[in-house]
Amino acid sequence: MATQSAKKKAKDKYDVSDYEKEFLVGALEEMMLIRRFEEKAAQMYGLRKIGGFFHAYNGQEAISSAAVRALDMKRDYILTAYRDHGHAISCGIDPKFVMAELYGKITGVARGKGGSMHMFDAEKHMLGGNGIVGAQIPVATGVAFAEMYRKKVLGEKNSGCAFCFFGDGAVHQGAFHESLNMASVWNLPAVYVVENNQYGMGTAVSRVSAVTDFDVKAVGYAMSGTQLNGMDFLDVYEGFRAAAKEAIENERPTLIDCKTYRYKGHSISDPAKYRTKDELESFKARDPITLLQGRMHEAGMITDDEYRDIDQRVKDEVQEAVDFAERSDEPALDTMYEDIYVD
Amino acid sequence: MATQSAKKKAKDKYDVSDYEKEFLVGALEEMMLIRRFEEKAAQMYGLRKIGGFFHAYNGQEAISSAAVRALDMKRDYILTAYRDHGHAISCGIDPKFVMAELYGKITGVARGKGGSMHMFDAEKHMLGGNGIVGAQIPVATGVAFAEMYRKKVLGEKNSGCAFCFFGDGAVHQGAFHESLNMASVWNLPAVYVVENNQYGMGTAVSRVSAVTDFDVKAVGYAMSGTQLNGMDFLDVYEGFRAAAKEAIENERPTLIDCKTYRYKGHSISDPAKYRTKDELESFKARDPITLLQGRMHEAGMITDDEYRDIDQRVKDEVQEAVDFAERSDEPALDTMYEDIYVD
Amino acid sequence: MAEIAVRDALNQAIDEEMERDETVCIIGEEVAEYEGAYKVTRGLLKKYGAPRVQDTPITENGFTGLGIGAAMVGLRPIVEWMTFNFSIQALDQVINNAAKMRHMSGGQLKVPIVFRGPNGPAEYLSSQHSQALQSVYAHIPGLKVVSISNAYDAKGLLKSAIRDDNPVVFMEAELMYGWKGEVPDEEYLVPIGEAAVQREGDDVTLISFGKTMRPVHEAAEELANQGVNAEVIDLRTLRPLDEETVYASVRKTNRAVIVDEGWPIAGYGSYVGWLIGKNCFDELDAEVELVHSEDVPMPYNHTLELAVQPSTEKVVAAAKRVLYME
Amino acid sequence: MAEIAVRDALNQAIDEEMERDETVCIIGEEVAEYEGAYKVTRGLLKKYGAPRVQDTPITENGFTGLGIGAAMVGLRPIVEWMTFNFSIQALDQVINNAAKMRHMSGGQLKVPIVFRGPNGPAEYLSSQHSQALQSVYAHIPGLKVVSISNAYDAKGLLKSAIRDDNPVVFMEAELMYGWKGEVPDEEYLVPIGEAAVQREGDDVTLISFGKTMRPVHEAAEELANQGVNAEVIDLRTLRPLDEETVYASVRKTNRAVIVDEGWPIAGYGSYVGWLIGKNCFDELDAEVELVHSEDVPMPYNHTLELAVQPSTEKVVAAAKRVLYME
Ligand SMILES: Cc1ncc(C[n+]2csc(CCOP(=O)(O)OP(=O)(O)O)c2C)c(N)n1
Ligand SMILES: Cc1ncc(C[n+]2csc(CCOP(=O)(O)OP(=O)(O)O)c2C)c(N)n1
Ligand SMILES: [Mg+2]
Ligand SMILES: [Mg+2]
Repeated sequence: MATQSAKKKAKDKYDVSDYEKEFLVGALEEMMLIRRFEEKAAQMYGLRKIGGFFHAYNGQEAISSAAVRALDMKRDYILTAYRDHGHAISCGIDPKFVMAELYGKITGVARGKGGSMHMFDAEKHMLGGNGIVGAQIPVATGVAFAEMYRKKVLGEKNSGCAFCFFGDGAVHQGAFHESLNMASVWNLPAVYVVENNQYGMGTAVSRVSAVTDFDVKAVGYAMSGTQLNGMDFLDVYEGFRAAAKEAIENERPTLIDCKTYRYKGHSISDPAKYRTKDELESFKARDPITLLQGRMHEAGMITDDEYRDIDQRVKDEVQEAVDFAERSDEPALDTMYEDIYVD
Repeated sequence: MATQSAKKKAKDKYDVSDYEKEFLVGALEEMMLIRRFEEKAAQMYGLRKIGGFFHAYNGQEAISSAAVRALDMKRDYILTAYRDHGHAISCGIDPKFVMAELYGKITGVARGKGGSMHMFDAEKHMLGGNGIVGAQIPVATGVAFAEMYRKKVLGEKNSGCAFCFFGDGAVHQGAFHESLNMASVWNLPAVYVVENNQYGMGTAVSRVSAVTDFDVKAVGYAMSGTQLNGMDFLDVYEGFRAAAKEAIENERPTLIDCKTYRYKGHSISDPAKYRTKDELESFKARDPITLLQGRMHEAGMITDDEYRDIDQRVKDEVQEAVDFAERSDEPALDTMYEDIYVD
Repeated sequence: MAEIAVRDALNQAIDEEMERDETVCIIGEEVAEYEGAYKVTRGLLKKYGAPRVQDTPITENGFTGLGIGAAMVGLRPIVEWMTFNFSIQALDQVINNAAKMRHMSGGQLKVPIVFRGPNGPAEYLSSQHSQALQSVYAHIPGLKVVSISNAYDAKGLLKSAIRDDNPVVFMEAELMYGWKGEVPDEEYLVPIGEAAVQREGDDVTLISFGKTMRPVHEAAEELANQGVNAEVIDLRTLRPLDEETVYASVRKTNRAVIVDEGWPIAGYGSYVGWLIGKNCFDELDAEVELVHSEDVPMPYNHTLELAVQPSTEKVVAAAKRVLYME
Repeated sequence: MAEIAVRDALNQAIDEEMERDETVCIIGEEVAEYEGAYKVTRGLLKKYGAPRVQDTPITENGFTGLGIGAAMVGLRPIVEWMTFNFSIQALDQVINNAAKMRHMSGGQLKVPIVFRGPNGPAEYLSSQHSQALQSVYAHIPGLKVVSISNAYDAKGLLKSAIRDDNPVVFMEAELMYGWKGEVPDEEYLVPIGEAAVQREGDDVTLISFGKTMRPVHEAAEELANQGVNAEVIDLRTLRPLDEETVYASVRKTNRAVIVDEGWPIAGYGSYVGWLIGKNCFDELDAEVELVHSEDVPMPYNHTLELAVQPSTEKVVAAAKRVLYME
């Protein structure tokens, strides 16, 4: 069974009315955009427009949407695993380019080289998109090292931090252990976020992990560890803000166990028979989009009409993305020799 | 600076007079044998009879000597790193065969194939002797897995445990993290012993580790962690006994931070300029051999004559080992193709 | 004889050996409850339970090393790597422990273990997930390396690998799991270390192993249509290589084309090419051709992805080059 | 021109590049306070301080990946592997991240990083510590791979590697650090990708790289004594290989011997052997010989250890074989 440690309901922690409407609407729209994007892309996959692995972000949208708002993406960086469409869109990559990448078109973010698992935008500080479980953790630690270096050696005033996302399955990888120790010893501005969606493929956390709350692992690295409710945008947002501050101002890394859930199977071909319908429904009942919208509604910050408008807008945007991808060209054959070496 | 957490003096914890004389004399003699062996072998190295890396065990003798006494070596296993002469001798390998291996002779434990870093005796359950930092940790975990399997699947009554030794530098390796998690999830009879001699080559623990007491890392794997005074034979012995019991009877792994010190440089070619003479002397003042002998003396369990006799005996044994190694043959050239595959 | 898929042939091999020998077990990610990412272990958990069929955390280095340790003290573990791409994380354990343990211990220990899973590209998976790593493993003394191309060999070679007292790296392919072939009803073994001449001919020798045996056989058909009799050799075992079968054929045909879906530089295919050049120097009527994957990380786009790999057309063209037919 | 040791040539290269460019840094085990296990980084901590010269925990995978991340956002790290044997633990980061990052990002990112340290056997170190891993690295597209054999190239090539915008695997050798050679006082670079003809001759081409250039030159001397003029080529860069220099020589001598201290199967040497066979087919008067290390894990015993490796005698014998002098 999925674990969810008893925790004061986040609802009581943060009050939507303390935030600006525009800010919340922006977040809500982004989460809806990601949700619609994943739904549409899955459809296109069904039509064989897209192939290979496809790991949907449905259910986890609050996390990437909160991250980019807690960070200054001109300065800070995001790195994640193969479940990366949400992070790409949150980082501000036009869904057109993400969809075109899924189509393997030359207009895709990675020119059709990367596909679903490898969304990158160097300028927007979205550094992938890594298909090897846990392999982005040392890399993100290196980005944090460079930010520390920029500050200490190059004397730059506006150095940032690196947010590294990975799954509950990745925590056990040696790369995690090696990285967190270095980050702690060297006081790197790194934030390690477990998107603890309760499963690594078909395996429930408790079947492969000695602990189910990962923040306890922080003790072994003498860093602070926290737990966040990944279904609650505001809880995640405030938690990430605090961690970013800790990283940049106090020069200390943090480990965050962000409890969430993935609605779809591990990848598009997984029927997810290893979990009960009840379990799925219990999480859907706490859906991050419904939750935020509901609270905003309660607080009189959004009307039903406004919500419908947003939904229409994101649907249109996603349809445009599909049209763009459809219209785009395949890469020419000789592009296979490109993008390998810098001359 | 080397750290040594404040701890109730082990002296007060266990009283030599609670143990049989024979038992203590055996342990003392073994530690003295290891010490004399290392001294002699280092001499022979100086005469270029031995080459390559040579990692001496001086100062850490209490650990391997306590281990084999806390364990039932017919049933249990020991695996360690390249600093393995002590473990080999404690496991009961005749020093002749250890010395001959250092000489690269065909009579060596590994027929001259392994050298200093690779002492093995399959029958005596000494499984190496691994030169890659941390690489024996998953292997030892596999030995523990097999013992669990013997009990659970094969229904064997007398299954044992695996004691895995490694240095403070190895703790940070991913292999450590991956192994401890598996051992905990699967309730493996494994005991992980950090021979925390305060340095990994020229690097003091605190320069590369976020924590200096490694038992705290046990929390992240939901296993118990303890700290032992590696200079005190009885503290180590009782601690290892408890851990072996926990492994075999309670089917739970343990992580042990065993504080010790190496008197020599990392390897024979290391002048060890990175530490102070004072530091070295402060540890020598707590020398495990002197400590045990002193307490036995105080308790009237050993006379000066007896001690001198033992010393003479181990000196003779070590000299015999040298003579044996000198007398032994080099391996024939075509043995290079042997010991690779089982036909 | 039943027609079964490679997946089921592998499953039968594991099942029969687990039945036969209680020390045989299988560990890996998703091998138990999920019955394997590619369903090779279907039904085994139900039949044998844990820990004989053991799901692991996603820690390739850790559970590979664990398998090695277990093998050193009497078990015969099969370690499933979900794909060989992830086995790179476990290479230290394979190269430094599995392959050297017997040597370092002066012949005292043995490590009877099988490392198996799909190797090589599948479809639409981009560069981290599409690597054919046979050359890396074949390079290492102390290992045996097997690569299957059909259901019959899948079963017979896997059974031999499980019974072998040495570490065996056993390479399958995702796209091959559904391939059907005849498999005898009675028990049989295919010995490690023997290549198979799968088609006889005397104009040119086509040599390959693993998944690319398909385009090789198609090329042989196509060449036959053009009046060329190709001999087709499936190496089946890369280490130890059955050199004599290769040389005997080349001495007959005087021409050789090797097909290796890996990269060319320091690749297994180029090694075989050099061997033939050295050992059949006087008998060769043309240079030895090698059809390999392009020397690039695999692109996601499917058209590029296919163009990167060996194909029937490329094999035919290479054969015609060594026959001076162009 | 000063005569300096390879160790000092490398040290100068790092020092000069760190001086020239503040984004150049060096990380690895014992590189700072201990000044390098083999003293290549002597004096650098004192001059540049941490984190420009940064000691790391013993976590090859972690700090190699860290270097890659730092390179992706603007630093130019040099990662020192204490020896290449330990780099096997870091292979996942090198193969799956360093070599593919540019590709996976569709050309957006670059990874200007150097991975360097001693490769190949030293003395009395047994099998885990005596591996020559050039073939594994040379196999991987996305990397550049350099192997030095003298002080001049050590300095000139390392400076080029540090300035290169691609990941460069840079191979030295423990036994080579004390070798002395002339190095210009003024600044110079040796370009990556160019082989060097170090001795001219027209009877046979001897091709090698790295530490085995020594026995190769000794063999050329010995052959000269026997009336044979050997041409000697140091490949210097294994990826990309300077094929033309090799072919031009073989087309002149019609005979080739390759010397590679790695294992033979799927080795770099056999690749060069196949390439020559293919591209100089009509010009070859004999098979291409390869002198390699025996296909065994390295034994500790020194006599065996030497017998396993290429030697002057083995090179001479191979040259005489292709010259039909025996
Ligand atoms: C090293 C490695 N091993 C195995 C895989 C195959 N694999 C891909 S995703 C996955 C599960 C990861 O689970 P988790 O970390 O919880 O992330 P989630 O998919 O839930 O987001 C596995 C086993 C891989 N990509 N890399
Ligand atoms: C993976 C790996 N990296 C580096 C080395 C080189 N090396 C050998 S011993 C050692 C220090 C290990 O220190 P520690 O674990 O504390 O053990 P100790 O030597 O103190 O017993 C290093 C860095 C190695 N053998 N393996
Ligand atoms: Mg998960
Ligand atoms: Mg130590």
